[in-house]
Amino acid sequence: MIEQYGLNDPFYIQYGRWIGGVLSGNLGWSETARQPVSTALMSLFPATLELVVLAFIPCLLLAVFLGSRAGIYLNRWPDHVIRIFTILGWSFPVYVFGLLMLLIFYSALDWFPPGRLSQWAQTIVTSGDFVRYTGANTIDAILNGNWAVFIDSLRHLAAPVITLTYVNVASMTRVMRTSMLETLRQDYVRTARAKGLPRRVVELKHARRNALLPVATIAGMELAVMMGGVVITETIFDYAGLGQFAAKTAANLDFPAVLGFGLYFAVVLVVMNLIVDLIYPLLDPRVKTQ
Amino acid sequence: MIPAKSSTPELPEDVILAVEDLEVSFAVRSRASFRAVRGISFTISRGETVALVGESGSGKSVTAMTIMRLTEYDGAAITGGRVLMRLKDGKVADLAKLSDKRVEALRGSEMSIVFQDPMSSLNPVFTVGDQIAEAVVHHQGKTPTQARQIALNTLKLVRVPDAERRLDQYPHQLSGGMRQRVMIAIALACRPSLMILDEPTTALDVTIQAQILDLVRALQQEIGMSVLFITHDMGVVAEVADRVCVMLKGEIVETGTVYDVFAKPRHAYTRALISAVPRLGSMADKDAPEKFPLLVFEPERQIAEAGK
Amino acid sequence: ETKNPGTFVFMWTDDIQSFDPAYIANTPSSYGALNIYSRLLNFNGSKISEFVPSLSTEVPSLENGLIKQGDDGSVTYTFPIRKGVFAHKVGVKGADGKITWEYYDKLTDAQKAAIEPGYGQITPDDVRYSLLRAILQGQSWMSNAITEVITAGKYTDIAKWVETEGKVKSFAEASPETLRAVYDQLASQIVVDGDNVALKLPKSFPATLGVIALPFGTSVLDKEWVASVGGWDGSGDSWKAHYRPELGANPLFAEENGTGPFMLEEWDRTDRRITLKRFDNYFMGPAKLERVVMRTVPEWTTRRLQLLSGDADFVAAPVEFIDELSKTEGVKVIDGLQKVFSRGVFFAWPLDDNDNPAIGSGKLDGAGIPPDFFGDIDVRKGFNYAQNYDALINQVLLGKTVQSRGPTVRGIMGYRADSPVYSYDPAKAEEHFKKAFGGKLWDVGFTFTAYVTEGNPQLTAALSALQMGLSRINPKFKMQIQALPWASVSDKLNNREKPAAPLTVMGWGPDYSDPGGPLGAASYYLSPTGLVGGMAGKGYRDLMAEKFKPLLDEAWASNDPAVREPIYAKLQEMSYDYATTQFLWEDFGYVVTRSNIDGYVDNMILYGAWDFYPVTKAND
Amino acid sequence: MKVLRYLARNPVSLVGVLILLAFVLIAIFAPLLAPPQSFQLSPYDTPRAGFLATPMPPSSDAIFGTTQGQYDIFYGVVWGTRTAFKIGLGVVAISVLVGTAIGAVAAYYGGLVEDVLMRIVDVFMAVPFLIAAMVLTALLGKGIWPITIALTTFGWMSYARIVRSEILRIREMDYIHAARAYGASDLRLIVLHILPNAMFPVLVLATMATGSMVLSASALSFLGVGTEEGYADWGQFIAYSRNWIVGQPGNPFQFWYTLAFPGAAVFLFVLSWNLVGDALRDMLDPRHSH
Amino acid sequence: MNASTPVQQTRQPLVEVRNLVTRFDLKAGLFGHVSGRVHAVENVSFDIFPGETLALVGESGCGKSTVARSLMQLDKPRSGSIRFDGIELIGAPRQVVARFRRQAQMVFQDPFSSLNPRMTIEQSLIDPMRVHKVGSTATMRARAAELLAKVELSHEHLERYPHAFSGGQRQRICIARALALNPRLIVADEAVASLDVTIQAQVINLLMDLQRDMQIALLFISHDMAVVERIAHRVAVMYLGEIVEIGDRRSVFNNPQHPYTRKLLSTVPVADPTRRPEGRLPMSDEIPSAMRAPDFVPVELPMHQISSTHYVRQVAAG
Ligand SMILES: Nc1ncnc2c1ncn2[C@@H]1O[C@H](COP(=O)(O)OP(=O)(O)OP(=O)(O)O)[C@@H](O)[C@H]1O
Ligand SMILES: Nc1ncnc2c1ncn2[C@@H]1O[C@H](COP(=O)(O)OP(=O)(O)OP(=O)(O)O)[C@@H](O)[C@H]1O
Ligand SMILES: [Mg+2]
Ligand SMILES: [Mg+2]
Repeated sequence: MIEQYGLNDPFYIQYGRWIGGVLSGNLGWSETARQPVSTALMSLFPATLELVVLAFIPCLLLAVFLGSRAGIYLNRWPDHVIRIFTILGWSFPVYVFGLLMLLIFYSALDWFPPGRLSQWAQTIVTSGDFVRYTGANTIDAILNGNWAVFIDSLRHLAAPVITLTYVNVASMTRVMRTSMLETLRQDYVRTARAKGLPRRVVELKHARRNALLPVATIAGMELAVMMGGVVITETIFDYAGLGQFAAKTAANLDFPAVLGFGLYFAVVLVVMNLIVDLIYPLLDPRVKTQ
Repeated sequence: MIPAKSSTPELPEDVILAVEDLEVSFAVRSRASFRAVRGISFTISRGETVALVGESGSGKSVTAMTIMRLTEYDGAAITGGRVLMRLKDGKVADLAKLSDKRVEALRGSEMSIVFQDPMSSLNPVFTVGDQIAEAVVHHQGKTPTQARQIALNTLKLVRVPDAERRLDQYPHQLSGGMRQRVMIAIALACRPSLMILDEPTTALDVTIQAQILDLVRALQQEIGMSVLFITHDMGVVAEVADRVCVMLKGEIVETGTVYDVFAKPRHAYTRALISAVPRLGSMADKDAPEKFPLLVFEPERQIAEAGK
Repeated sequence: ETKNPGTFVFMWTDDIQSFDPAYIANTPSSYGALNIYSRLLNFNGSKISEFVPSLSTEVPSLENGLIKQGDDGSVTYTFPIRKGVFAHKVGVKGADGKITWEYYDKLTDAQKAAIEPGYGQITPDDVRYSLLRAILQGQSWMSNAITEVITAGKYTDIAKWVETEGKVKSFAEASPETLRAVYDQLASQIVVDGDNVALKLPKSFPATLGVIALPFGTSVLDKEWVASVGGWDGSGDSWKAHYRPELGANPLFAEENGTGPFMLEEWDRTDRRITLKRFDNYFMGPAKLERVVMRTVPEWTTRRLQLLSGDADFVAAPVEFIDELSKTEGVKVIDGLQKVFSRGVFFAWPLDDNDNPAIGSGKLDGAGIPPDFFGDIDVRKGFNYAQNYDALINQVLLGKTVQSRGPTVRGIMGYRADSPVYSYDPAKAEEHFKKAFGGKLWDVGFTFTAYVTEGNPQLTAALSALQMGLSRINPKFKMQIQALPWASVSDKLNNREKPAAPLTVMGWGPDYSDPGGPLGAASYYLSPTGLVGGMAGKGYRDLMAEKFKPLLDEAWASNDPAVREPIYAKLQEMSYDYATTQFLWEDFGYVVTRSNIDGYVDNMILYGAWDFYPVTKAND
Repeated sequence: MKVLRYLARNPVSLVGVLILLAFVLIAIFAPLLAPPQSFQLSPYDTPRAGFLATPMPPSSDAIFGTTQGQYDIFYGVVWGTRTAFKIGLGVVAISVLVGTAIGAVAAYYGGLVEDVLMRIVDVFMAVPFLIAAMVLTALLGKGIWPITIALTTFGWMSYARIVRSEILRIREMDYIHAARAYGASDLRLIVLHILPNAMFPVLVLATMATGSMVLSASALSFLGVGTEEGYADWGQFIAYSRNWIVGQPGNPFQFWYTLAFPGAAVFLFVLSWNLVGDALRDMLDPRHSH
Repeated sequence: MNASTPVQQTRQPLVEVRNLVTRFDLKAGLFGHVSGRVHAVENVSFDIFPGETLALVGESGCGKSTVARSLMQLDKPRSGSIRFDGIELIGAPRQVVARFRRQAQMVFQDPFSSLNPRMTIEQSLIDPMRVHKVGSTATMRARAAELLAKVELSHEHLERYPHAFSGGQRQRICIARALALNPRLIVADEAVASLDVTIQAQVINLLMDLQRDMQIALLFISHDMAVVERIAHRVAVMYLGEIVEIGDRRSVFNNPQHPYTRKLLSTVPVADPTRRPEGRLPMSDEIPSAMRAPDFVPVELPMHQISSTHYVRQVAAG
């Protein structure tokens, strides 16, 4: 009995076959997932989307909060603290952070287990009575009115969400801080002050509103990158999503799957760009009339 | 010329603002602090236009911003002197010593400022109307509807054509001259008793500059407020000012009525300045171009003069 | 408190490839077939050469007359087929005469009465169909083993048979007539005789029952159901269309209708989770477990924490953790399970000398090795004396197993605990290295690259130990180690005239207890046509053909174990004398579960595959 | 001078510079700090003190202890410094060269060439970085060259973008017009006037990227496509600690040394580059100069 | 059409610009189709004689810089002719352009962006000489010091970087760089606009000195009529890409013909408090834009001669 099995065709032959398939709407067969690539991507997408969105929202809010704080208190202690916090996050290997999270929150405290659901919840979800509307556990649990499953899925999401948030908040905070510094230097902020508006109004209404503009673009990109880059987090927390899948297919050189994933990522980028383009005029009236 | 110093803030009846021995330094905490304004004094009376002139970097803007108490945002601090201002209720306040909260309440309502560059001084994401009304809502506690009406009236006051429509436009939809008018409208909205204009026309085209100057003059006649007009263009000074303060390296080297300063400049620097001013028509009877009859200003001589 | 009572949560790192028993060939995949399907015979617990009835009500033997030897040397195995066995799903005839497939467990008595005969009911015809299907599908070598049984080793797979029969180069060129002819011959050897199925072998094939009991192609399917889901209908003319199906296009890939104790409830391939549900009407009585959830979790820390918290009932664990786990409360470790699997370092010669980075300069000049480097027996012996077996067994394997003594391991015929083995002996190694290549080798040294499949720290450690031993014997002996994906390693060995890898560390194991025959341990290693022979180069094959093959043939020709055993023991010794391979250690098994899990039966020849039927999960 | 003054005012940046300096010294003096043994094939092959899988705590033989497989952690950390510099600087240097060349060519030729090159940049940008790097490393095999190539292949785009936009910006500066007016050739313009001015943002980006590339390389090792077994590489050593991060029940930090030393090395290395990059950006930012 | 009449007919003009047209296409949409066109320079003709200053005045965006840039071969004109020393430059081979570039230099408005921040003053001054390979490094360095002296800066400044200088000093360095190759033509595009009045006067005096000494022809671009009055021999007034009035300085200032010239003159603040203007000409706020639809065909209005040296364009009806 041979331990492993599977000799692959040369890459270029697989690629040619794949291109042919894509043109006819077929992304090919994933050896790793043992199913068509498109099916695999589609069934994993809700999980990753759920994770990323849940991480992205606090990430964005935190980045905006911390970044504007740092900008306002430039070179004073809040700025230093935030700067150190972000630079630490920036320099910390994700997997170390993730494993530490696992150590603390699962091993020691038994709060946030790995995986997507506990077995009992999994049994409920797979049973015929539970309708899989979206594939995202939290939303499906709400739609099915099953609070136990909802809580359980949140518990499973907590650790990866915290990890993702911490790792990604650094870069966005930096952008926000730079942007805030930039805006605080703008003449219109001076105008707002000269009008006698209170400090908070000046900083939060006039400065932050404008500082959000570059952040919107970056955040769109960041979200897209997160959608394609949650590889390590998902691997560590045994969270069956696209990142874990992509990592596995990449290591196995499962080309149809890897190429399919690349295609998916490109689509995400395009869609994110589109969304940013749609949101941007709401934030910046200068864009609308162009 | 300079009112006697007194420990309790007092001002002669007709004086709106008195700057006394004002000293402003940058980066005060580090060793290399820089004194941008070095003990200047001047007054502005009710309805008067005082021009502050001087070369670039002489401290004109810092003076203006300090009166508004805005320099502290750039890391500067008032290291000496007083800025006395007569408020609308008749009381006299020392702006240099007020708490931030008090100053916030005075900015825009008692005194206001118009900056040089109308392109960047308006917030691009809010409508013109909002930006004018904002201060009104804030200082006078008006409802948004009332504030909008005031904003509209102010826009009309600064001769913005088609004011109703402009109210809901964003700054980028306006031309440079229009924007500067909007800036003036913002400054005027709460009818302050003092308006500071920091080189309001430098960024504008010559033809537009003339309109803004006309506007300022007209407004002053209509509302009767005091104006501190900062410029380095002696031509502009000649057109708008009642009195002139000439600044050099953070100090005021000469103060006088506009007629005196132009006709009989006393300080060497002022003389050098006036000699360098191109005057339209001065060449009307010359065939070939001629160099400026420059008086060279040498700092040493000025120091010697000051010592006399 | 017990988490998930009644559900056995099984966390491993492997994955099931397909649920078609005829398709699969590896141990992890066999977990599906083993638990979902049943075969004619089962292994008797952990015994690898004893069988118990399953779908066959008796185990054929010479004594009970179910094995009959013909005068022409042919042998017939007869299996009486159990009656009244139903599959998980049965065809129920509705009022409109249409047949629908329903879960047998859910049927009312009235519906049971409406079951269309043969539809989901296991008949001798289904057994015959299943064996034919496995042979004709030709996909997996585990199914091809049945072909070897039926032809008594003449053909290793159906394609060979067709090619020989039709005298064509490849299977694809075969005419319909040839295909039909092969089918007919085959069909004449697997016959239904009343309630029995008989296999007619042209010659003796000692491993027959062992193959029949393996949980692969011998698993019994319901012919009607397979046909109803688009599989082969049993016709001798249409089988080509079902030869070597695409994995995903195979109708049995993710669907099953077995007769085993468990049913496939869900297979979430993206979540890599398989849920098995108890089949209440299993013919041997329902299993104790209600559900089995098999989840692939690659990260050890995650698996471990889940075991400790009781979220997992079984986890695949790295060996270095078992001592610690055995001391952990709530965790049970069954340790020291034997395996018939051994690990070795394979020498190959002559090597590919055409643009082969592994052999450096390709000359005996210190910067490389000549292509026939390992053709020199002193080199091989030197290498074998340079390996630190004790260190490996004590440190890498924590003393839980023994050094491998050759192709035949404990439990396999011909194994003798006192056969000679190599040990780490720098002096002896030096002696042999000095003899090799007329002493030149010792002076100039060598440099080459050895390969190992990546992600395997134990095998890497074996090379690492060898590397250290070599360079300590002579600093000029430089063996580089390179870890590659299996496909690349395989590429350097398989399907080429000369292997490119001078030295490869790998593992092999037999599939039945007899070391002889096409799939036996001895053949694997010591036959010119064995798998190792196929990889280790012509030099190796020549050595095998000359010295080993005659003995192998002699043993296989005999039905008498008493004749065969000494020959196999001799072969084992010869593998030492000729230093054919660096035999490292015998693999061993261990099982880490929660303490409330009982009933695991380890069977070596099944490679410890979990039969969930006897497993129980107690409630604390 | 200016640099020293900046550092005196920014102790955090000073710390960054000192850490980086320390790493440089460690890299230089690696043969003295951790002398390779005579029978090692390469100094990067970490010596092992046996084959036991369970790590051993620090002792006089192995002052940082040994990791899984008895690889000497101290040795790995010391020589891993060289590996980190090789990968970080190698990836960044090649990326900067490639990116600058492409960005410069695009900006210089404009038109179709620019369109094509920038579309290529876009395409590479739309590739999920880590997954693509994984695939390429898996294809090329283990080792620091494959890692370097993979990280470079998918990491040069930002330099191309920044160089292009800087060139387009600088091209409109009057000193360029002046130089063109006095007859400077295009090559002279680019090499002498444009590139030196365009390189500073690149420098900042490159400095920050050096750290993050080392992080990415270690992530590759973590995901199983890094360096050869036993190669002195921090990522590999962290990967070895993966199974040991969580100690035995009751003693969760039992194997702290397996993660602490290589983890700290990666973290400090990345941190120091980030701090230096941050400082560089501050220094080069005209708004920060007084 | 000959719009320009030389001051001294006897001499040959150094620069002859005829019917210069420069337009910029505005591209829009995915495929970059031309959605509009900026008629930056329309049909501009003028001459400059050696030692003469021609001032080009007009509002922002009227095309002054584009004229300068087209003349300096930095923008590509759509049509017209530019002759330098009698030699046609438009469509000329590289060597001709190179020779021209040695003899014509430009000074820009913004002293902060006119010097390469990464080059010392000396390197900036030497670079043009290097480009044209005049002499050894030593002679070039000597020349750089000499040039710096000419603009009244000390040779100590040679080793410094631009950021160490004030705007006025930088502008003088730019002038020194422009002088490095002994040019016969200098184009000064708003070269003094950003300077303090005192510095501005100094720089203008310097330019006039240098012009007198070296017989340089100067194209002086400005929007400040008062400055122009002092420096120019002749004046050309531009409006929406066209020269609407051109003539000898005195004639244009004392006798402005075109309404736009009058408007320009009337808006100049008079630096004399005794002569404050009372009412001014009514003016529209917006500055007209030269942006046109792609199919726009400009209407050409004829020029009228006022005097031997003074021409004015006919005012468009309505
Ligand atoms: N934020 C700041 N930090 C440090 N120094 C400053 C700052 N703002 C102004 N200065 C310095 O204060 C001095 C006075 O500047 P100020 O802006 O008042 O000059 P100005 O007379 O308004 O010049 P201009 O005509 O160019 O506007 C200058 O030397 C300037 O460098
Ligand atoms: N590269 C270009 N592409 C498109 N339009 C341009 C370009 N350069 C100049 N223009 C436009 O051409 C017109 C004339 O510009 P130009 O710079 O010559 O004006 P100017 O008179 O020098 O103005 P200013 O006084 O502001 O410098 C303007 O409308 C300008 O926007
Ligand atoms: Mg100022
Ligand atoms: Mg211009």
